[in-house]
Amino acid sequence: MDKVSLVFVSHSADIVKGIKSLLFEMQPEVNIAVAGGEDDGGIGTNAQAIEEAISSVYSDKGTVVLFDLGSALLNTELAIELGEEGRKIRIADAPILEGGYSAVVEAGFGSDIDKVVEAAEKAREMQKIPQR
Amino acid sequence: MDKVSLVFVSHSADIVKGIKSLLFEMQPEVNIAVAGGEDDGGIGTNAQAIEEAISSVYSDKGTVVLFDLGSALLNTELAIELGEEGRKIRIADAPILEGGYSAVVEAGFGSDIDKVVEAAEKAREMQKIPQR
Amino acid sequence: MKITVKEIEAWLEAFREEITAHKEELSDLDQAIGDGDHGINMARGVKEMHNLLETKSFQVPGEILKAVSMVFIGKIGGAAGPLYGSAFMKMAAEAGTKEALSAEEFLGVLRAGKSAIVQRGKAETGEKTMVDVWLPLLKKFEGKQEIDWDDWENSAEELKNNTKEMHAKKGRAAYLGARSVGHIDPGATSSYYLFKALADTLREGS
Amino acid sequence: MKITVKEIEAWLEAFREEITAHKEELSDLDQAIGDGDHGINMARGVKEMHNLLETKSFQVPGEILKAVSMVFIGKIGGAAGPLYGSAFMKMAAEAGTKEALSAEEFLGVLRAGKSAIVQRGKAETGEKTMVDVWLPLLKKFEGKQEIDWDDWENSAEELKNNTKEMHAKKGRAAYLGARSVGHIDPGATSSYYLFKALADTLREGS
Ligand SMILES: Nc1ncnc2c1ncn2[C@@H]1O[C@H](COP(=O)(O)OP(=O)(O)O)[C@@H](O)[C@H]1O
Ligand SMILES: Nc1ncnc2c1ncn2[C@@H]1O[C@H](COP(=O)(O)OP(=O)(O)O)[C@@H](O)[C@H]1O
Ligand SMILES: [Mg+2]
Ligand SMILES: [Mg+2]
Ligand SMILES: [Mg+2]
Ligand SMILES: [Mg+2]
Repeated sequence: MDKVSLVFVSHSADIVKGIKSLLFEMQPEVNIAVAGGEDDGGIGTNAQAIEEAISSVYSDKGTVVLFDLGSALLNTELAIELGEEGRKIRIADAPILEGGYSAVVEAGFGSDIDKVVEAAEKAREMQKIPQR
Repeated sequence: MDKVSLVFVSHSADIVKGIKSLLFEMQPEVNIAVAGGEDDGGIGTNAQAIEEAISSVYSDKGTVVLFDLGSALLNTELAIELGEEGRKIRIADAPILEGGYSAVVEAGFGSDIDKVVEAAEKAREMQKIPQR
Repeated sequence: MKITVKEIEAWLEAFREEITAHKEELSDLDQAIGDGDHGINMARGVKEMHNLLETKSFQVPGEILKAVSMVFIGKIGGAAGPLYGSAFMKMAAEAGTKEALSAEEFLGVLRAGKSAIVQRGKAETGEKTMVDVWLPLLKKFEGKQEIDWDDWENSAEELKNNTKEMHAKKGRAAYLGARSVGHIDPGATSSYYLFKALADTLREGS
Repeated sequence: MKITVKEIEAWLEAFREEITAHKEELSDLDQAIGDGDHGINMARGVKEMHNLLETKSFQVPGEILKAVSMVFIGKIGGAAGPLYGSAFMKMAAEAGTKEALSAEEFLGVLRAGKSAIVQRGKAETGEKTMVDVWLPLLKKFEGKQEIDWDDWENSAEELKNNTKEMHAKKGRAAYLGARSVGHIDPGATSSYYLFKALADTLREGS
């Protein structure tokens, strides 16, 4: 794999399923895995599911994780600790959908992991409504 | 209705379905409607569906719309023009999920539409990963 | 030259043929700098428009333009749907209930469409969108009583080709930043086919 | 006082009883400043823990703590899952393979749990979370060879009650800003039950 991969972690399985199809249309060449909802399908996140998602798309070029809310972050950090040590995994401090969109475009260029994280985090500042 | 209502517009039906369940858990007293995907279920948005979503939850206190990407904005603006004139509808320049989360909390307090839009737009600046 | 329901129908039918013939080209252009669906989107819209034109009959140009705008809004999807939809809606309003439009009046109708696109999408020229065809083309022919349709078509083609060197600032392609340079804009291309179809229709008809 | 597998099992079983008895209280507290699931989350976790304790037998405290950490990580959910899960994981590491722990050693184990919660959640005291029980409670009893379990329980209770006047800065309640004031934190409350269960277990056993 010559591209940074992406993992989306949300409290809802539907949200990450939708994000994945949205981004696939934009850039099918970036590997994307998702973890959403608790293991009974309820609203929440699950560290083991996140770890599996990361491992399923991890490549030497690295993996960037985007998450929705605070407790998804706690479980993502825990998932990273539960998994193999020394992997290149970064969590982006970015809006999950907007950041994910910018990240998939940047990853599609073959950019390195720092650039992909930067693209995701810059999405914060992007004006969504143009002023005229 | 004594609370501002919210409408979520996304290119994906799954995304807005998930956002709605996430927010319902947090604040069941705010009316939320969604419009996601094209009318054949594909990735995209549809102005008529957006208009219907807005009308289904519109109240005199006003409705705030959150959207995912540019073309959802175009269709939302068109939807507002297609609908009844003179309604209090505002589009928030905010990340759809994070902004929506802040907006539902603010709307839950019974705040006015300006406050709800402001809460949504402030979500941009919120640090999602606390620095220690 | 008088433009009535007949000319509008012929124009829109020619537009459908152009889109259908160039569906893949449009999607390929969109693949390079967007999500690859512009051909599919436009083809879906013009197919539904064709069904409409086959099944309904219209009295005045404004009536067709209005009905087509609703089809485009409902069926094209993507960014192009609300943009073409809004354009045709404003064109219908500008055409009003007139039965026949002079060339000058018709140019006014098209300019109303252009204004709707600009108002809807907030794009300026040079931002690599369909605006880069609509705006300068209609500016060039503004006030003309007679239109040289070869000039019109060539101008439209040149304008859409000019988008190749532009750095996208609006729409999905804007996410590519500088990497959008080197690709012709798909929406500018579908708009070129709209204007080419018009030239072909009115050139023959003249 | 020596803490072995027997005491740990009794403590965790007492914790389960507290959570089960106060499931609604915990969810109601969470309803006021969160999403209303803390009681459900905790009850799910301790139920699964109970199944584990029933079906498996353990040699040393560290072994139970480790197994329970995996249950909490997998089953509690929400923010509390990774927090309690991380706490028990670090407690297991600190307990190591020792068969029996002195009171002082056991306080060290609990402090390892506290550090894990702080490291995981990045909360400081005063931010209206479970940290407001763990951190000051363990600080107060640090270095003690003998523990007055009534004092321990009362301190824990007071600490969780103190969260009422705090303005939440972490977790879902932070979204409420100043409106979070006036409600006791649910996670601080479940942690209070954890420490109350410990007092009840070791007070009786002493
Ligand atoms: N804000 C805008 N203003 C004008 N034209 C735009 C704007 N955004 C996008 N476009 C046009 O729409 C075209 C893309 O249409 P399409 O592929 O159907 O939509 P989407 O990008 O949503 O998939 C672009 O090539 C561009 O010409
Ligand atoms: N960053 C954090 N640090 C410490 N404790 C936290 C943090 N975030 C949340 N908590 C605790 O977790 C509790 C909520 O747990 P729970 O309701 O199970 O999770 P959720 O909020 O995800 O639904 C809060 O009352 C608080 O004590
Ligand atoms: Mg497209
Ligand atoms: Mg599209
Ligand atoms: Mg909760
Ligand atoms: Mg929860």
